[in-house]
Amino acid sequence: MNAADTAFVMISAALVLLMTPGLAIFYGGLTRPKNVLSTMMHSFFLMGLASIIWLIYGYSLAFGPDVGGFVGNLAHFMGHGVGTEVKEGLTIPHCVFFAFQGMFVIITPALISGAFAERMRFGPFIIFTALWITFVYAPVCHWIWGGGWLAKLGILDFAGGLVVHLNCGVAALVAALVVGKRKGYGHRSFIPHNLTLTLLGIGLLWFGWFGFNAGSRLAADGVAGNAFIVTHMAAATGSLTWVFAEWILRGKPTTLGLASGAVAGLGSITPACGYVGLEASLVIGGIAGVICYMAVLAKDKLGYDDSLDVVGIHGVGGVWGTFCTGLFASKLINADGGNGLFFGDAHQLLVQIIGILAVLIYSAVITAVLLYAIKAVSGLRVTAEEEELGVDTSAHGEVGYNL
Amino acid sequence: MNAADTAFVMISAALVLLMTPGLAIFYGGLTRPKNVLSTMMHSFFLMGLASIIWLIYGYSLAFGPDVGGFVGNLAHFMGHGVGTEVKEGLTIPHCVFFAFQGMFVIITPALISGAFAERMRFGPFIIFTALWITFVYAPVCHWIWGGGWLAKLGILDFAGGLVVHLNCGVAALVAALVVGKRKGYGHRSFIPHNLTLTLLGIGLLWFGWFGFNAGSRLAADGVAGNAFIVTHMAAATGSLTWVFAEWILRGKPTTLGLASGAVAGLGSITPACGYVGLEASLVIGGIAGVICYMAVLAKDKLGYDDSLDVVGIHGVGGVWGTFCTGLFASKLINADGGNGLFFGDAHQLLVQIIGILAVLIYSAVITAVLLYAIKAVSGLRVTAEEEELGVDTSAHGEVGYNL
Amino acid sequence: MNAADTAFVMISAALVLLMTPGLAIFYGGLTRPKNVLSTMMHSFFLMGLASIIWLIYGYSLAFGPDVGGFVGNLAHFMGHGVGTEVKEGLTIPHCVFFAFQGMFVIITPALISGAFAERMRFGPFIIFTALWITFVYAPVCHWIWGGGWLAKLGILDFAGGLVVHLNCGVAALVAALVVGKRKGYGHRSFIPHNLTLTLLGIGLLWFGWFGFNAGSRLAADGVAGNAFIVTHMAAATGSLTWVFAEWILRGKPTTLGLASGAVAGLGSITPACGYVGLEASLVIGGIAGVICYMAVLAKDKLGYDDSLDVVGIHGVGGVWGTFCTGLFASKLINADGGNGLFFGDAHQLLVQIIGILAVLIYSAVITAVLLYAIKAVSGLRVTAEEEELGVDTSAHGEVGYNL
Amino acid sequence: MNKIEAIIKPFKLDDVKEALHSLGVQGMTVTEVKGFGRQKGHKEIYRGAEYLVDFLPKIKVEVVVKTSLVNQVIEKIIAAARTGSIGDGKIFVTPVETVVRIRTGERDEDAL
Amino acid sequence: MNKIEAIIKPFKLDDVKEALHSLGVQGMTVTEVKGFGRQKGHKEIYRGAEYLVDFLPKIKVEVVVKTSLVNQVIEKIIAAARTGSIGDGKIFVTPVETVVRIRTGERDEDAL
Amino acid sequence: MNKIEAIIKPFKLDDVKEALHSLGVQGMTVTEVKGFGRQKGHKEIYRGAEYLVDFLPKIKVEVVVKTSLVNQVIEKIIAAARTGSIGDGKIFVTPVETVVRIRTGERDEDAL
Ligand SMILES: Nc1ncnc2c1ncn2[C@@H]1O[C@H](COP(=O)(O)OP(=O)(O)O)[C@@H](O)[C@H]1O
Ligand SMILES: Nc1ncnc2c1ncn2[C@@H]1O[C@H](COP(=O)(O)OP(=O)(O)O)[C@@H](O)[C@H]1O
Ligand SMILES: Nc1ncnc2c1ncn2[C@@H]1O[C@H](COP(=O)(O)OP(=O)(O)O)[C@@H](O)[C@H]1O
Repeated sequence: MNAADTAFVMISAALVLLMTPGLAIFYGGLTRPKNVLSTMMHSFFLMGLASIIWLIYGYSLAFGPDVGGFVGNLAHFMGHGVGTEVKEGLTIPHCVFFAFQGMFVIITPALISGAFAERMRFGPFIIFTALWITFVYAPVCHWIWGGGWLAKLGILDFAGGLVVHLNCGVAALVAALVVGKRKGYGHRSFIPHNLTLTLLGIGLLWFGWFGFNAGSRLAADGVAGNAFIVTHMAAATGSLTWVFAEWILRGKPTTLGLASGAVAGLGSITPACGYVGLEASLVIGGIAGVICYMAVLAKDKLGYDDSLDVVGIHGVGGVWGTFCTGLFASKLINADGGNGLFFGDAHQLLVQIIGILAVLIYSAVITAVLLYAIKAVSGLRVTAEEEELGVDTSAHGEVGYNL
Repeated sequence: MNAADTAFVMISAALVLLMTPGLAIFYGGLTRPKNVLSTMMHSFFLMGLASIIWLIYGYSLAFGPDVGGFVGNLAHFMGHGVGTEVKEGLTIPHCVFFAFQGMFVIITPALISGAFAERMRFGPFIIFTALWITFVYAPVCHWIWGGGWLAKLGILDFAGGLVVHLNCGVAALVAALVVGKRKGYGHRSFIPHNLTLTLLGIGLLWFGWFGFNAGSRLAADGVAGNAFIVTHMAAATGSLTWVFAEWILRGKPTTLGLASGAVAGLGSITPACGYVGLEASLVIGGIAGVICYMAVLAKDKLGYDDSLDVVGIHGVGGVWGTFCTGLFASKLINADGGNGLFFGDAHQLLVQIIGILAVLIYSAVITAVLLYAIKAVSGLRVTAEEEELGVDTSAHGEVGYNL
Repeated sequence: MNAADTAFVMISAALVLLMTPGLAIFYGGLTRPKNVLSTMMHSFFLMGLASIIWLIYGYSLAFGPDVGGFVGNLAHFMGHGVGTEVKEGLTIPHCVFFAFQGMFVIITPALISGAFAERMRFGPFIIFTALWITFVYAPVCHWIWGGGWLAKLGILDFAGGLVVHLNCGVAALVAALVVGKRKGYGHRSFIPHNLTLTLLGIGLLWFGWFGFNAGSRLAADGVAGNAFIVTHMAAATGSLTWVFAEWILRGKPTTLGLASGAVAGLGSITPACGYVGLEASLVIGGIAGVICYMAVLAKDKLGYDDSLDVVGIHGVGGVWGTFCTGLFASKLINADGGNGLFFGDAHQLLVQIIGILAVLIYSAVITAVLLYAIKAVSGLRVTAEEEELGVDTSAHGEVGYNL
Repeated sequence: MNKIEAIIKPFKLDDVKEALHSLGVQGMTVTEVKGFGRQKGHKEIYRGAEYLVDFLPKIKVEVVVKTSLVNQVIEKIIAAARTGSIGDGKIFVTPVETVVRIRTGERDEDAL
Repeated sequence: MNKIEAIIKPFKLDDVKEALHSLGVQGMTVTEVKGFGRQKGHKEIYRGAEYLVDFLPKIKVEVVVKTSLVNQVIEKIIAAARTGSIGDGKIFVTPVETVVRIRTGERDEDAL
Repeated sequence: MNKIEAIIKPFKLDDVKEALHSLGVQGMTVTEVKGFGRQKGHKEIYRGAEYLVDFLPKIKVEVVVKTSLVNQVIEKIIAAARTGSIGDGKIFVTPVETVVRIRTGERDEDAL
């Protein structure tokens, strides 16, 4: 066991955990005040729910011994075999690996919840995310990180461009379509109620993302250091390009644009961060800031109500970053990785594209099946009256502010 | 010296420090807006006061050479002997151990302050906490962690179920009784003024608690990893069971219930985290969520005004977790620990019960003596007028919000 | 390569990054609500802008091969040579050193922005900070940490008393004078709009400062441990002395005083923390709390409008701490450091004074030149109408709160 | 001249504004208020305690018009603010003796 | 009909509500306001600066009733809102010409 | 007696307060409101969406005085609140039938 790696991964896991509260306030600030708590509740509740599922069987489905390249078996049911001894192939205790990965299963469905904020019923939300973790997150995670078929193909996804970002972005699109628009969407105004929360949220997300990306190396070495700095640079570039793009198009540079661009940069660099160098990070992050902004602008034309822009930012960013990994990856950065097209290996790009399509289709189909099934059985939305009153009060019997 | 352990404990100490601001906003969000600053001031002021006491003599009383099993002597007065060299028996510099432990002496009295929020005078608060650290915290810490009589008996308290949680919970009960109810308690409504603060607070607390619990191993190893993951799981389970309990009893799952349940789970696992495994963490955290909720409900019947439920959550959680350590501890998890009843050693449970009773009685008696003495000399409460106007303005000449 | 040091410096870098969002909300809470976002934007925008400058040429100017003791050359243009291999003379990857130092170049100009909050135009702000990083931050950093002339003289500045605090404080003074007072300054009231933000901000700053100061050791050892604990103690003492000073002078202890005193203590200990012991930290922090408070009180008499008191707190604190390093530094604490006057070396104090004067004069002159040049070309301030309406709306098209 | 005060449901504000605008009304003043009435409130739950919150968020729109317009304004407001469910709110009409425009000092109908 | 406007201390709102309710008053509208009057303000201190804050938080309760009820309502409000110390507030009574219930279009006393 | 309601620009509140004070007016009540009028609003931008915000923050000052003071009060308010640019606001004067001081039960002019 390597104590330094163990320390590093534990602290990284703590940083990733903090991203979920960070996301909760990021999202919370963007809703109307009558829905701030219900929106935050989605994220916070998953800190409980997803963790318990992870312990009972989620980890085993994702990282248990491979079954047909598709999913893990139940060898680690209830944490069986996840102890203080070093995990094979690593230098850290198995339980630390379990903990680190256990933070990713929280934030991925939490990200989706931005798509149906302000109108989803709480019961169906619980059912949906429990099923989604089981039937989407765990298998996709297995394919890529658990030794499944995409791993065998040689896919590169350092910290979750596919597993986390594209996956949640696609699910968010389906959810926005199936759950439907918020009442008044298109003619009433949906203005963020507290951007100080959102800005603090991006601060915590950016901070936690160092654990997410550098920690994914599972060791405190040069590759982790590289992941650290390219993550930072992609966030920096994404925040600037989004701001400048809207300054040009709309005449004003906004703080929400800055925060959104940072998330776009961070999401995009996620699959690439362990494989690409500094120049690539500028390209990946910088273009992410622009294309994610365009994707958000396009939403209005396409007409679905993805309340907090999960699709435009995480979905598009996830595709972009995964694709770029197939361009910019280099064994000079990480000998354990691969070479992208620009470093001579066109095959890697092909694998990345296969990965994108596979996750996109799988996540879209299963998410749709799950949501339609729940809709048929119990419905997904609060009533019109509850929506008008606010979900905080109607579902949770609380209000955010009594100032 | 082990650099990895040193890095781990330094970062853990930083995480524990962050818990106090986290607690401040957790508490601050729960008060009425006219008392948010005074409530936060209690915690923030202790970051100064408790630290200075710790440096001057607190550390020495707690960890100095043993005097009769009860308290340390003044060998470390003014940080004497606390330098950059490795502390005997550990792998980290003495000053790092001093710093880590110095964060616990801040948060423990900060937790108590929730009991008398919205009505305590600031001067008497300072006197009380200074005396409480001296006469309660330091000796109890010595008994358990400083080689005192409970340590000799073999008590298991990994990260402060007794030293921190039961200790502050009991003191809180006494304080709520001696200071008396808030004006209008029972007929006016005391509604949290800003639950977004409280939710962000639980986010920071949960994050920091990894340093609190895993860091208490003082080394980056498998036992620390175990402490890390069981802490997380207990928080997760506690948050869920509290929410489901109130969903059943009151018809609504609330965000404040979630946050409260997480704290209940975290407080309860604290003494146990270095000794118990994953299944035990579910039981400890899960039941904590329910019994702490019951304890909070009971408060209304018992009729004392513990403003922010320190007794129901930390007091009850501390007892429950310490007791469970006597049931679930296992040398398979931590060879340096002990075996609980379920692992064959009934004696350990007995020791745990002795520990609970000793801390409970000692903390209650000395806290009562201190508070009655201060009450006699200077009074404890703001005037009725000051209370009506709000303590922020009357004591601190500030208001929280000018929106 | 040392994995423990690498882990420690990466996490420290993440902590320093977090200080900028922490500063943003610290500052944001102190403005009027119509300017909260524009104030936060200054800090957040620098997370992008300063990072990109750092990558392109800033790092090279600061840490590239020395040119005449004044500045580095462009050997590291675009991150050239900054890879995963260990940096010469250190135990960590070059890219990790680059990342750690890259966080300091963000927060230093972000600190300045407090001086011209609520009235600066955004475009000129960008130009100014870009030039300031280039012509002030990078060279001063080179003088002291990059092997420049002050380093050769033997200056002691462990974590940035000169490079960060005095430097930004002097620039802030010049900026407050050149930009001019806020409309109505002196007769209207400028009351903080949300002190809960400011308190949370000091919590995050205090937390992040451990990475700033202890991380500046670039290794997880006893000296880092010493830096950690003296940082904590100086913050503690500064917060207490400021509060008691205002309690005596104005009759009330305030939360803003506590937060300000903590920053004063933290800023003052910054240059000293790797060289001085615990007693010195009490003196440095404790006196800082009082003299920075006096400096803030003096502002009203001197009549410049340094909106958020950068001069009084960081400028004065930076001078004080750097001076004290020349008094209290001791090779017993850090054999790589020096001895101050009280440990027998008057020469060290002289060097410190030279450093103070050099940075003070250089930063003042260049900042003035830059600001007057920009003022001449494009103006610095928003129009009177925009100022009345609020910079959030007029410059960014957003409002902070819609509660 | 008269002041017409309408207490309406918050989400009806835009509709009422449009309606008044279409009548040629050039100005109005809006206040966030809390209303107590036949519309029942909701329960809030904070840890142990349950509270019945019977003050509901409402918007008060105040518009001063010349007396001849009063009935039209009332009709328009009703048309815009009505949902048909309890709690739609009330309109109160009170007399106004004088109106002054601060900028110009104009008085009464000229000032509207 | 008349509108009765009472400016009261914030913590007296529940008592006033109960009192009006006991009179059979079915509705009222409440606004958070700041009052300036004989009751002295307080000092606030922010770093260097001291400010005298002389606007104090108050609650305005507005209730429209038929004229015959006005005196009873005034009595009840006084009984509920009085603490005897300065700053208890004021009651203003103004004439109301028309009342309309938006939901039904009912007018005047029927609309109350 | 009359109630004078002035809708003013927020940053003019202190000046108006001073002005009224100088007239011997002992009390007033202030409310944060949003005004819609000739003064144009501003654009806000949130990610994709642009909104025209045409409700601007204003302050409503209410002061009840004996009728003989009304004109003086109006003059003072105009003098204090006028900037000359659009949106300076309006003054409305309405009749008040009764005033009561809650603390003492005093009525009408004695209660002011
Ligand atoms: N007598 C009254 N005086 C002042 N405001 C009233 C009065 N009655 C009702 N209101 C206001 O009108 C709102 C709607 O009244 P309510 O009785 O709930 O429904 P409806 O308007 O359908 O009769 C209340 O919330 C309150 O703000
Ligand atoms: N002439 C007035 N016009 C409008 N509101 C007033 C007037 N005088 C007092 N008020 C309101 O009544 C409140 C209480 O008045 P104050 O003079 O402080 O005490 P009291 O009601 O005991 O005489 C004030 O805060 C203000 O809101
Ligand atoms: N008819 C009206 N009824 C009520 N309030 C009005 C009316 N007209 C204007 N106001 C208020 O007066 C404010 C200023 O009016 P506006 O037309 O913008 O400028 P001006 O006062 O210069 O004519 C508005 O924002 C609104 O609050």
